[in-house]
Amino acid sequence: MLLEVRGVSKRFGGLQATRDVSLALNAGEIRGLIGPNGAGKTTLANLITGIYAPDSGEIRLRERRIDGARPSAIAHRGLLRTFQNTRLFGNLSARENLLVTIYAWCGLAAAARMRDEAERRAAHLLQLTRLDAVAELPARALSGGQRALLQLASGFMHPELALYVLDEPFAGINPVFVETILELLEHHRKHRGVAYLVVSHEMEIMRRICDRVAVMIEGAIFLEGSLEEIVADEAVIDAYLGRI
Amino acid sequence: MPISAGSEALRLDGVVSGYEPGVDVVRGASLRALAGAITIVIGPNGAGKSTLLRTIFGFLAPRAGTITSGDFELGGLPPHRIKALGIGYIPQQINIFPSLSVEENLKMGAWTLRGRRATIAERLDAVYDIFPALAEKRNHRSSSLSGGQARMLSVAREMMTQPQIILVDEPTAGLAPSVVPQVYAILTQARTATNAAILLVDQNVEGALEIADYVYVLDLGRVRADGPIAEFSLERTRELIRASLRG
Amino acid sequence: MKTVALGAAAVLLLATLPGVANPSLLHLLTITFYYVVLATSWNLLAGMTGQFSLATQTFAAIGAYTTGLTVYYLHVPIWAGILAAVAVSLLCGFVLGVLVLRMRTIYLAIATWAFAETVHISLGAAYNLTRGELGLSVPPLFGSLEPAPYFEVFLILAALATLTAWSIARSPLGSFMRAIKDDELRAESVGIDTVRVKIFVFTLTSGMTGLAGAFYAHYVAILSPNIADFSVIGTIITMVIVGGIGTVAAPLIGAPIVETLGALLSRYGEWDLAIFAAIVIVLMRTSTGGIVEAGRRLLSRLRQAQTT
Amino acid sequence: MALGITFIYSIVRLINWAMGAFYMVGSYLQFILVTQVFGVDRWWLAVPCSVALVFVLGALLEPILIRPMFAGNVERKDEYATVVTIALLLFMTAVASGISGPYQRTPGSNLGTIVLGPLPVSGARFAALVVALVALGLFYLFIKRTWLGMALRAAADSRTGVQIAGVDLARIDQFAFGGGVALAALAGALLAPVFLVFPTNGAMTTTKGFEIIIIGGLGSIPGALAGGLLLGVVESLGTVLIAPQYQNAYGFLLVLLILLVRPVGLFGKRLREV
Repeated sequence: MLLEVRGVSKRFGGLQATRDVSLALNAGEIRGLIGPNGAGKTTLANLITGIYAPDSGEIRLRERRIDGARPSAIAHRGLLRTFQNTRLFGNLSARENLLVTIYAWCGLAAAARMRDEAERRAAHLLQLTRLDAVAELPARALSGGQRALLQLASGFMHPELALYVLDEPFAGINPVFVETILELLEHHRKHRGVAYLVVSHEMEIMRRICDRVAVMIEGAIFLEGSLEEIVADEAVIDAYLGRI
Repeated sequence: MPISAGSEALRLDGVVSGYEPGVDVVRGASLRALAGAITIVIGPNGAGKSTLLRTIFGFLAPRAGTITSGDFELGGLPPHRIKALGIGYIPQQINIFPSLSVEENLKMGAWTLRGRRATIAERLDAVYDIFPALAEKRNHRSSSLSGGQARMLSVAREMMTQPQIILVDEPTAGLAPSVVPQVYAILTQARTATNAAILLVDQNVEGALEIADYVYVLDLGRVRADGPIAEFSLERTRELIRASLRG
Repeated sequence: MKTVALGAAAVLLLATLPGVANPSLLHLLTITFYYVVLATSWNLLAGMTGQFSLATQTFAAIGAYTTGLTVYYLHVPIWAGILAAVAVSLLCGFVLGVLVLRMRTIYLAIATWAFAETVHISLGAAYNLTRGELGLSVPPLFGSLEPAPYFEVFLILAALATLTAWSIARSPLGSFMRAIKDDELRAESVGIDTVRVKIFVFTLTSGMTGLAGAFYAHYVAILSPNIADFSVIGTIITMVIVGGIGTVAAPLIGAPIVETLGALLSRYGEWDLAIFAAIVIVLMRTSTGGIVEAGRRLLSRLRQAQTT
Repeated sequence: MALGITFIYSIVRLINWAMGAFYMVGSYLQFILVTQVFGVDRWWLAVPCSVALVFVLGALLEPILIRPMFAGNVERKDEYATVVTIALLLFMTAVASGISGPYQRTPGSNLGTIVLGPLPVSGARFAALVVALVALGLFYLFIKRTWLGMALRAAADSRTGVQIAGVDLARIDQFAFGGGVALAALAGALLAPVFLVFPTNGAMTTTKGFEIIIIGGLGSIPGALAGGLLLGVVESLGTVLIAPQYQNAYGFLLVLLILLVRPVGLFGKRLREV
């Protein structure tokens, strides 16, 4: 088992953001996470990646507890994430944005040794994402689609990437970029066994890529299954109608 | 600017807007809201419904297209000017001032009427009549309210100015089921009592359909379907949702 | 490599200056080099890492007073005093960094302000120890106050500081620092231990400043609390902003401009600071790239105006 | 002073590093008004005038210096606010010493020494305390009882919320900035006879203000009051029990202690920034 989330709850003041969420992922799996607005999807992503510490419950990555650990420590173990509103290091060049991931993983002491390897990986990813023409531009000068692509690509620089949490990776992105993103996901899944937890409302894409989908409603996992099973479930449609 | 029933209160033509440069969330939406009617906008997550309301209220400037109310072009005006034109906005997040008392929160809602003591007292009484729970706690800090009461307060606050156009974003999210009908009752009351045009974005599609007069279906920032309520039976809506979930 | 060679050539060329220049120019340049070190360390911290310290001058004072006091009271050799100065400023930087850098960025500025003013006032108040405003007499480094050798020392210090900043900026550490400045949460999510990087940079720059302060003490010979005056950090910030915040060259451009202007305006009282502050405000509102960038923009605008 | 810093921070969301300069301007205005216009006996008339003038000065400066921060054309808001207000501090201090020179002046006081129980207290100090309490009372009433005060409190809760209510946020920011610096000027005017009038006389008070804010917790008004009290007690205890010349260092040691045991301050909220 790659990721195990067991009975995780988080409360913000009066709002129960997630309640008793359990979720398990195997290596190489793509799991979709859908649900109405405010269902707690982003909160769950934040809990898994260490931005929040859960109030109760535990999270394990390859059997080892990661709940309560700092995001940098979790990232070090191969669990990375993207942010819904693309976040990049705006004043670093596109190439540097990629390099940072690998240096953060190996540490400064080993950075010099990793330099050639890092540059090679970066060049490869820049080529795959067709960002090589803008490689030396500061990231803030890139277009919205290019930025989203770069954010995603930066995670693939991690040499031991095991699980990649993607928060709305396709929102507002030009279809051409979407295809590139999907190619990247598939490539790293096939060759490295990377697993993905994808939060998205782009159902057409989710249907294409996800093995299974989890529906979150009111902070809890309501149902898990294939997208067909979920669409066939009257209770899910009720939930989307607002009938809880 | 009195608007007679059925006249056009708000009109959007080809509105484009978004937060990040280069990423449009609303991509050319056109719709209108009539006075004395509830117009609902439904659609899947990320369709741009909330962004649409934020754009109308001036938090975002439209990148293209026009937003007009009567003879006024609203695009590019700051929120306080739009409020002064008689447009109210009830945002998705519970919108109260926790360190103020319940009554002070309501008074803040009447900011544009400040100084008109009699009017404010009258409106306060009216609001307390509708929400006895708020009347009971009028001098408490609003941070002591439950989630449902806080939601009620943020709706009630916008009623203080009796706006001609009300933009409502998910008014029932997080409310106890027993309170939901009450919130809808207030909206229908505002429609008839003050002849307001109500533009409602709601996740509680079923509940919203019951009070709506006209329906727009928004998907990926554009209007996919629209029509009077008669054309949107529950069955058809379920099918629409199923189709959009299917992708 | 080309940049290093060019820099080395410039340093060698400058090193021959005492043969031809008069003492007052040498003094001016010596002080400029001192400020290059201070501005470089502030720029590493604030400009590249986004951590606003307001205590750079204070670490210089800590360095200066550490060597001054140990040499004065314990009669240790000067080099031991300077070593002690570096050790004490590193330690102070580390402790303050550990306490404050876990917090939101703004706390560093508030805490360093309080630290700076407390040290400044305490230096004056601890009259028995420091002789307060009267000044602590510190033995000069080279036996005499003849400016030429000091010029060379501070030239080397400035060159070393710039070299340090330059190699950090090009190293992975430099990209971590700029990443933290751009988006700390994302830096953490990518796997950078942001707290450690921030503490490291804060400690390093504290030591660097302490070293410069220690040499400065043995140059001015009479040490007073003025070394920790708030106007010093104002001058440092002005230099970096004028030179273009966050760039390695900022102190090299900013320090000579500000020092020279200051010297020219000194006979009119403190108006120079007012003028600098006004320049900073104008630059912040128009171009954070500093005076070079602002000039370049102005030129291109003029050129555009000509062609149309 | 800490109240002024907190007041501006909670509404405009920035630390105004130039508070000491407005304190200084307040003390100079007091000095000028007392020596040139009102005379020593009517010093209490000069106080509100000085404060009002500084309020106007702050309200005029805000749109020029601070507002660009919210107009969206400033890339790094914190960096901008910090550098600009520090530059403003240097500018005002330098202009003051350019005009008046570094001399220490005093507006004089018509109040002799008062004996309070066993302690002799200078009349000016006592008057400063009384007037400060009265002013805080008025400030409290203003904040609690007026429409504008309510809007200010509401803006501290939610900047979006007040815009939805139809409040012109730019005006609120302008008023809050003016009000905050006026509080600094009040301290400056009242303490002018005690701590004298010179270009950098605001530094110490600003430092105390920042220490109080770390002790009490950033953005908390009760924190500011409690922090002020605690700082005062610790400093006097240190002065009496250890040695008077390090009076100012005790406060900072308290700050370090607070940072060690409760980094967010006594009244600060524990919040992990996202």
